Amino acid sequence: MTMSENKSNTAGPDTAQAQREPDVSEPLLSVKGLTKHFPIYGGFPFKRQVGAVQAVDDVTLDVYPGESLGLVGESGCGKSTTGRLLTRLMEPTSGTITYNGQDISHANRRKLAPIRSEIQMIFQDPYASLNPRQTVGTIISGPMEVNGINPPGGREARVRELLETVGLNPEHYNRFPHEFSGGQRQRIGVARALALNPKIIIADEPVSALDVSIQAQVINLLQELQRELDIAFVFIAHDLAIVRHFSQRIAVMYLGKVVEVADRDSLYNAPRHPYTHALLSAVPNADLDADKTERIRLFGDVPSPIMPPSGCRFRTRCWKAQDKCATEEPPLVQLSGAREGHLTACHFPEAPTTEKTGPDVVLDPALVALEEKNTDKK
Amino acid sequence: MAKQAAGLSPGQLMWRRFKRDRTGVISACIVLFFFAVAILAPVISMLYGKDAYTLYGQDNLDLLDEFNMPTGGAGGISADHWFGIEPNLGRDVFMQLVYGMRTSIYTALAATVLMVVIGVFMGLVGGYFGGKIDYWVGRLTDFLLGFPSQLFFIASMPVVVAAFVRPDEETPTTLRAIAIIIVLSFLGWMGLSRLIRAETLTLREREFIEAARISGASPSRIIRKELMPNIITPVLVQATLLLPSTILSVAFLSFVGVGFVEPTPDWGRMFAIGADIYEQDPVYMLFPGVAMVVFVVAFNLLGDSVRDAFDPKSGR
Amino acid sequence: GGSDNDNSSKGKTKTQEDAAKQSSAVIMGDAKASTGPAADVPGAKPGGTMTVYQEADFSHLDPAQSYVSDAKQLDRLLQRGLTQYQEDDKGQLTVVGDLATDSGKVTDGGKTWTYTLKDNLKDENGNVIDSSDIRHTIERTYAPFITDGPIYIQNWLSGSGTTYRKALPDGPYKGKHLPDSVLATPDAKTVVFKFKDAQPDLGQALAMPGYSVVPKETDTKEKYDTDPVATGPYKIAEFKPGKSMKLVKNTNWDPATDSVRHQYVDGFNIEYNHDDDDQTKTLLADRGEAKNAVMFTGQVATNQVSKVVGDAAAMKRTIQGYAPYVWQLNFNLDRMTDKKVRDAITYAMPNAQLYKLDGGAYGGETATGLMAPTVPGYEKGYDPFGKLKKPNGDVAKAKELIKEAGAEGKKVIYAYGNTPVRQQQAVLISKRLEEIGLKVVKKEIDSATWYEQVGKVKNGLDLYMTGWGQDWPAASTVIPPSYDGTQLQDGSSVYSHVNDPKVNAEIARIMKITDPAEAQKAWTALHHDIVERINPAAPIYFTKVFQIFGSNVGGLRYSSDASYVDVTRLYLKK
Amino acid sequence: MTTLTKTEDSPAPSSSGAFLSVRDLRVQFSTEDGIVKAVDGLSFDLERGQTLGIVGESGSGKSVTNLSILGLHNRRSTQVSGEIVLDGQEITGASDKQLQTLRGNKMAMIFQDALTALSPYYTVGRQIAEPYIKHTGASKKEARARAIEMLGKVGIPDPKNRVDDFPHQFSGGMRQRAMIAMSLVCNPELLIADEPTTALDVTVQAQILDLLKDLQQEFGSAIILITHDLGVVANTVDDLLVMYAGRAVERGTVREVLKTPEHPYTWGLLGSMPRLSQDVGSELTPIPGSPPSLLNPPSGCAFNPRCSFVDIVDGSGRCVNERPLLPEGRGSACHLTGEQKQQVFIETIQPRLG
Amino acid sequence: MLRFLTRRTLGAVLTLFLISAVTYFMFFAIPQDPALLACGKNCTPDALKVIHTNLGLDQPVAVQFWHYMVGIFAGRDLPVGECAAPCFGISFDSGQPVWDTIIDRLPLTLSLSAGGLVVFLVVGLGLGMLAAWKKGTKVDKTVSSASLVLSSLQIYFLGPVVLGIFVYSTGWLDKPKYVPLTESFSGWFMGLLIPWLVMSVIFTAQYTRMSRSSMIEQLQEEHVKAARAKGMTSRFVFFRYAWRGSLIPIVTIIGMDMGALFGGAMVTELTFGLAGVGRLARDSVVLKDLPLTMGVLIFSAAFILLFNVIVDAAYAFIDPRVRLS
Ligand SMILES: Nc1ncnc2c1ncn2[C@@H]1O[C@H](COP(=O)(O)OP(=O)(O)OP(=O)(O)O)[C@@H](O)[C@H]1O
Ligand SMILES: Nc1ncnc2c1ncn2[C@@H]1O[C@H](COP(=O)(O)OP(=O)(O)OP(=O)(O)O)[C@@H](O)[C@H]1O
Ligand SMILES: [Mg+2]
Ligand SMILES: [Mg+2]
Repeated sequence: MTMSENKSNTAGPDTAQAQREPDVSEPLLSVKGLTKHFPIYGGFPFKRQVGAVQAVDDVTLDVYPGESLGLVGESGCGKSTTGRLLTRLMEPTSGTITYNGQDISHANRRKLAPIRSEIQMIFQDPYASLNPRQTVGTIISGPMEVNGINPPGGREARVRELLETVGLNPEHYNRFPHEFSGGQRQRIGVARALALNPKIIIADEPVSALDVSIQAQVINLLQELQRELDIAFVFIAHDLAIVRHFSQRIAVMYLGKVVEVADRDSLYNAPRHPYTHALLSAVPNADLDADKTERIRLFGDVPSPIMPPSGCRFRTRCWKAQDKCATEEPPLVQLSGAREGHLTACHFPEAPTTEKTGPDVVLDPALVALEEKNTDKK
Repeated sequence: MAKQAAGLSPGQLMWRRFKRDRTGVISACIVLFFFAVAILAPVISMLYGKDAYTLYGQDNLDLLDEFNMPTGGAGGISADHWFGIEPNLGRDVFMQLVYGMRTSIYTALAATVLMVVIGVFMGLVGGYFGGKIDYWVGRLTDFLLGFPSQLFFIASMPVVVAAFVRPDEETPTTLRAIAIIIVLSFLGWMGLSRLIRAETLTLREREFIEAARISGASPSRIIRKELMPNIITPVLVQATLLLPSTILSVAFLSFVGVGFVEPTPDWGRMFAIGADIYEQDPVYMLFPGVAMVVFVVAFNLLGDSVRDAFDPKSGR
Repeated sequence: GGSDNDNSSKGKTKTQEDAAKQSSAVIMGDAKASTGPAADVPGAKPGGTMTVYQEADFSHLDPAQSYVSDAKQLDRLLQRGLTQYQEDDKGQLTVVGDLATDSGKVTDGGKTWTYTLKDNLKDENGNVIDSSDIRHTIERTYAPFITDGPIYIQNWLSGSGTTYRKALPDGPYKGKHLPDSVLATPDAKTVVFKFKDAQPDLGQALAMPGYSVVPKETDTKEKYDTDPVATGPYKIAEFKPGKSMKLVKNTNWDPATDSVRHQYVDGFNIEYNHDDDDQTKTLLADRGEAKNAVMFTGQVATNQVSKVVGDAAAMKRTIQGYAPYVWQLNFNLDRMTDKKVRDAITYAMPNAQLYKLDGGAYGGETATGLMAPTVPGYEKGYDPFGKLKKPNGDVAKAKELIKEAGAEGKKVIYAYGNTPVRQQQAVLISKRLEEIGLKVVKKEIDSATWYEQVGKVKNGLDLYMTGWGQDWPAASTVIPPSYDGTQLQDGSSVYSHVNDPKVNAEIARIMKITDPAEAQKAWTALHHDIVERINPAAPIYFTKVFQIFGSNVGGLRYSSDASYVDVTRLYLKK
Repeated sequence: MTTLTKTEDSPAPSSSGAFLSVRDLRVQFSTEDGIVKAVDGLSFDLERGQTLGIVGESGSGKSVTNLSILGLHNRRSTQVSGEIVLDGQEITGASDKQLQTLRGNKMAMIFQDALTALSPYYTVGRQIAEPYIKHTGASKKEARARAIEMLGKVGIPDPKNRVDDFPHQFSGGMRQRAMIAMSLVCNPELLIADEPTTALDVTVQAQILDLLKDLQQEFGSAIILITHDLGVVANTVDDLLVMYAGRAVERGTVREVLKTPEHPYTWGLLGSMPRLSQDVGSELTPIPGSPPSLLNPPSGCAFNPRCSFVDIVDGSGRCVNERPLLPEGRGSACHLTGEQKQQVFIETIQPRLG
Repeated sequence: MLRFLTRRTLGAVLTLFLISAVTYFMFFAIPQDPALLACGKNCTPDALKVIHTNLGLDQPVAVQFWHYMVGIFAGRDLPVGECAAPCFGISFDSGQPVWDTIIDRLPLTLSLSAGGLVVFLVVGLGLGMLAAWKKGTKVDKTVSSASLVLSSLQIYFLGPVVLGIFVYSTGWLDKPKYVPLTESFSGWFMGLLIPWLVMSVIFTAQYTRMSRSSMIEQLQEEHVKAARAKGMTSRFVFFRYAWRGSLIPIVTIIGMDMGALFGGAMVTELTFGLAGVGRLARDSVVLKDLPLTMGVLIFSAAFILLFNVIVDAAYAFIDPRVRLS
């Protein structure tokens, strides 16, 4: 299978929107300025808000029908929160979520009811996401029951059908989750998400908890479903290799912000944001003979989302940071030399292509010290 | 997951694990035996040919000596009165024990059920809804935990009874039982509530709850269908451990004189009397004492076994 | 009774013979008998500290509030009044002057009583006690905060019931006093009581702890109840409510002025929180400190009686005697109007079984009438209901009577105090009542407020047991308080609500009789009348006292007055 | 370089004189469901300064192997047989006391999840200093200085102050570094790292792995690195052991195993991993079926129920009946002949890997 | 830490206030009139009225409560006597200020509880840890089953038997009685020995079970395993690593028990005829001595809450995660 190239991109350079063939399709799900702050309470005697975890801050994204948008970033950067906001498990602090032209940012449970079936989710932990006290049948038919869907032939038949679709034995209808292997459990989760014929599935790290060999099973399954049922995916993961494999477009998040969005070729071959760079270079490659790219060893951890750095949030760990980065927040724009729809938020972006071999950028003082010592010995 | 266990539901698994636990099975048998005796008390009474209220020692003056102690040593044990007869009023100890158990078990059971219901409800509500509701449920729990419970029991029992009985009426035993149940459960649910709350909090974070919410399930459906089945286990375990301690609390109330009164047979009073006259009639104390110890031990062991059975990690 | 009991015959209670003495009339002592010091107790030695076990705090320390036995026991050590009882080894009581030089000089046909104070009377602070203190003592009983003490003298001086309070609504505290026409103190040593009617029993009334002297200068009103000033041989050195009280010698007490009390031991350590069971066990074990310990109002616990009786050595350390109470099952005459039913119940009562639950033969004895053996005029063998023959009740006869009355299935409300013994008795009684065809509603009442609750006129109850004891050995302190219908009101002791014109008139008449012997005869006749014609209460049992002491305690004697051990003459052998 | 001398079924005395030599290790747990053969006849050698990687499916016995090297298994419910020789010293039969002097001193372990592996109740510094005091008899002061030194070495900024912090005050990466500092404090000659980076982000993972490598260079320790991630393996280890169902199914140098894998399970493993360099169009090839039960593992080759090459093995039912042996040195435990392996790999597997 | 403690203390005070209010309104709403008791034998409606006024019962309950609360801080001058600053009213029964009475009873209850606590903590925790250390062996089984049996006994059951055997029959020990520590140590010690032992038999069981299970749980923790991997001796691991972690649930229970005990070890005091706060409580209830009941309830509640705060502080002491968050 090959990816279709985005040929006709008419979006102007100023639009902070990645748009794909607007004539052909409107975005299925569109978020603008999505922000989620978790308040922190404290104080005495009356609790009041003393701060906020800025888990997601001003995120703007579009998801088109049938495509898969990857969402990557370090742990704690707000991927899951974004996913939860998209499914409206949480109410956004600000910003809008538009589904099929309908603003659902603050819709309540009743209002959401009609579109509930169209936005579904697959969870990270296949065991935790299945109620251990319910049979597979109950689990998968639950959403139908809630939404009053009575498929022709009855719910049970539909469940069996779904089980077959995800590659499980329909005989297992009456089994409990613990009687399945990890991969099978995740398939149950997929079947549940499919039960309502969704148009879009938010998959929050659906394979992170799985063993590599089982991971492949699930990825294949999802890919197949996407192709056959034309379901759009928001695919959250931190394994860049998997995202690359599964998603056509990828957004990179850092500390609650989207720092770079691009189609996969562009992102993996010509990342512009230093963080994307660092991320890509850190992925260990099992291919011994693959060309060694520049290795960037970042120093330190992600700053706290309670008090994120001013200006560019990456600046504290960026080797290119300058004064401007501290004062001015870089906008997410298409940089010169970037492909259409490749948006980056950086004042001092990397060159449009990665050098194939370069000196390591070592930012970790301990490593520097150790390496110096080792080279001395030699 | 082991293949052999593959076909078993969690319940079956638990049952299997439980069956293999010899202590648990024996305790369960003992507990069931006690319950059976309590339920079948009238039948036993019929077969035995005595009841709990007849004053055998008063009707037949040979049974009690001039100090109202059972004659013939050994607490008056005889073919007629297997466990002897009670000093003073001269009732049949065996029947007292059987019917006393009935009183104790029924009262304690009702109180425990009420505690569990309140505890589960409060815990679920606090844990699931979180936020303000949780805060206030938590404060209420803290507040009630601040009450000195024993003291409060004895101080409030008369108040509760007085609230129900008109001054010129006999206080029915059932009402007394109800008062005991109310008083005990009023300050007895907090532990369970905390446990359920903690359990709910972790469950709430579990993704299957989110999955249900995404499918549009209402909070009540989530609580009923998703949460409840998962907290049954800790509730069951807790309830088995709560019941024996409630029985002791009921006995305590009788001991300090605010529980059941004559002629309602009651273990608590049997203890009080037994402790009073253990020198004159040591045999009398033996039966309620042993029965209580056996029952409480068996119930505790059962609770432990149930916990072990439910906990897949507690392999031996 | 006494410590000289021989206990060869186990189970024989030695009370019948005591009763004879106990119920003999009181003698009025002369000046000689009233002059101290008191006669030595044979073998008595001074020194040592005695331990006293008590279940709970003394109900009151303010003399004017003291009425109950425990307060009385303490009062005899701490306080003195105008008169006091002197008791001989046989239990014969003599009223003697205590602060006064004699038991009182009667003039004006018994209406005027004159007392002269002895010399050298001082309270514990060294203040001299004079007639103004006596006046103060009497007048303060009118004060509103005095609610618990006796009201005999107030009634005699200023009107019956609670009307007397109007004579001096604030007591002596706002400068008002009783007029000299009622109470006069012509000089520092003389006190004159002037009554409207003859009051032959004043000497005995004044001997009640309720009229012990409260020195005027140191009266602290309400607070006096926690810190009274002593005039007797001992004073309070330390008082921890609910825990303990230490008595030490009152050095201002002059034995030469006191013909009743001794001051043998150096002091008493009174420890509370020892219930009867605990007291009995401790004293029976007789180890360490318990050797020097006594009961004041404690009794051998019912469950321990057999053990004590079975221990010959221990029995040597016990005393027995009648308590002045008749335990009787009152009929609320407002509700139990059919005498046949009352009689039936009276016949039916299993008296012996009931007192067996309350200590057996050492705790009681079948009562045949409503007058205790301690009351002068008690007739042994007076048994209108044949109780002596059928101590466990005559069910057949009772059933018959119920049938005659057509009262089968009649609902009766039986009330009882919430203590183990009463609960058990209730079981027996209700069972018996059901046996004779009545329907019983058992009503349990908080024992702490028992008398208050049954003392209400509209108590809504049918049957309830009470015990009334004499205030001094005379039927005049038994029959009128219990059966004088004119006194019936909330809180009065006319528990059976008798209000019979004939009885009322008879009481009024007898009360005016000044000759004790004649009065006694009249009371006896009235007693018969009440029991047989009205039957306001089924006699259940006469209560008895059975106490045990440490082996080192000497001077043990049952006091007919206190109906417990005589505390004035105790000493330690070693 | 690891030398692989004997077949596992005929354990010979560790004549190789390797630093760590494991021979025919068997670890069995008795559970209520039966006996779990978590490790079933495993042998390998490891030299100083070398890194041995162990990969394999979840539950294939990787952790158990290493816990039994340290002797940390529960002695009551676990039966360990076979032979583990560390620097000439037999460990399997050693008493707890002997083991205590070795643990943390000669051999040390880095646990997977540093948050649960560090005691929440004591400062990081103290936990690092403890084994140092115990094994070297250093004073508290010296130990503290050493702890600070070690923290600095593993790249904790401002170690002088952070030494008094509690684990929860450290971030995930820092905790893992502290864990490493703790295991290295006595300069252990053998370091076992059980999935040291699974819980971490890629960027932090890279830091930690680099750190391990650099530290190994400095101290010359032997390292056993357990992981699921072939990418990590490729960048870090010298030799590689592939485990399946409690047994080693393939071993060789990392290049040999990754470049010319011989065992169908290894093929499956490589095939199911997406790679950055891979063509996005190519499909992943998962291993079909599910992991075997260790209670009663499949007879013959434990992998046979999931293996798609059973049919081309000569002799019918050999895979089901006969357990393939793992040859000495480079090799795999599979009934396929060498040529078959090569052929299958070049023809069907390699193209898929891209 | 200080902030945390202040906050917790203030919270406790607030709770205490609420508890007082609830009990006050509850008990003063009793249909029975406490004045009846004080009124005595020759009680008349007039006398009753006087007593009502004296006791302040003639005012609305809310007003009474207000006076009561103010009195705690300001003291009150009641008709029945003066009541200095921490004024919890004056006992209907004894006429003493409630505060003085409680303070007077306190040393006994404190001695009883503290002594019992020491015994049952040492024995209970010791046995529990022994059982955990020897898990699965005969020692473990013996300790566990013995503690189970003992825990189902009751003080009011065991107490009289022990008294009968050791005091009344054999005279080996003295009858329990309270001698202030300041007077004589041996008197104090011997006087309370039996109650301590009986109390601890029953409490020990609970602590044994508790510490055993929490020790066993801790021993399975990853960090305990890690400590072993460092080469620390089993004993070190057991007493340092596992024990520290097992303290949290134990401290929780200790806190609850201590709060309850110090506020009146009622059953123990009743069983052994000791006059402590617990007995005071029971007596006050029996005698309808409302001010005293209130006082003791507030007092006991204060102890419970105090120990809650102490337990919280102890958590912080044991677990740095609590301390530093
Ligand atoms: N309910 C919540 N309350 C407060 N803070 C929260 C909440 N949920 C998430 N956060 C915080 O928001 C930030 C983003 O969390 P999120 O779960 O979205 O991260 P993530 O990218 O999904 O991380 P991971 O890869 O570990 O799943 C984190 O700092 C997290 O601590
Ligand atoms: N204490 C134990 N009792 C019983 N079975 C055990 C025990 N410890 C481990 N096992 C079993 O032994 C097998 C091997 O476990 P091990 O932890 O070594 O796997 P692993 O290869 O480390 O897996 P992972 O990659 O998930 O860490 C598993 O099937 C496990 O269930
Ligand atoms: Mg996430
Ligand atoms: Mg592992």
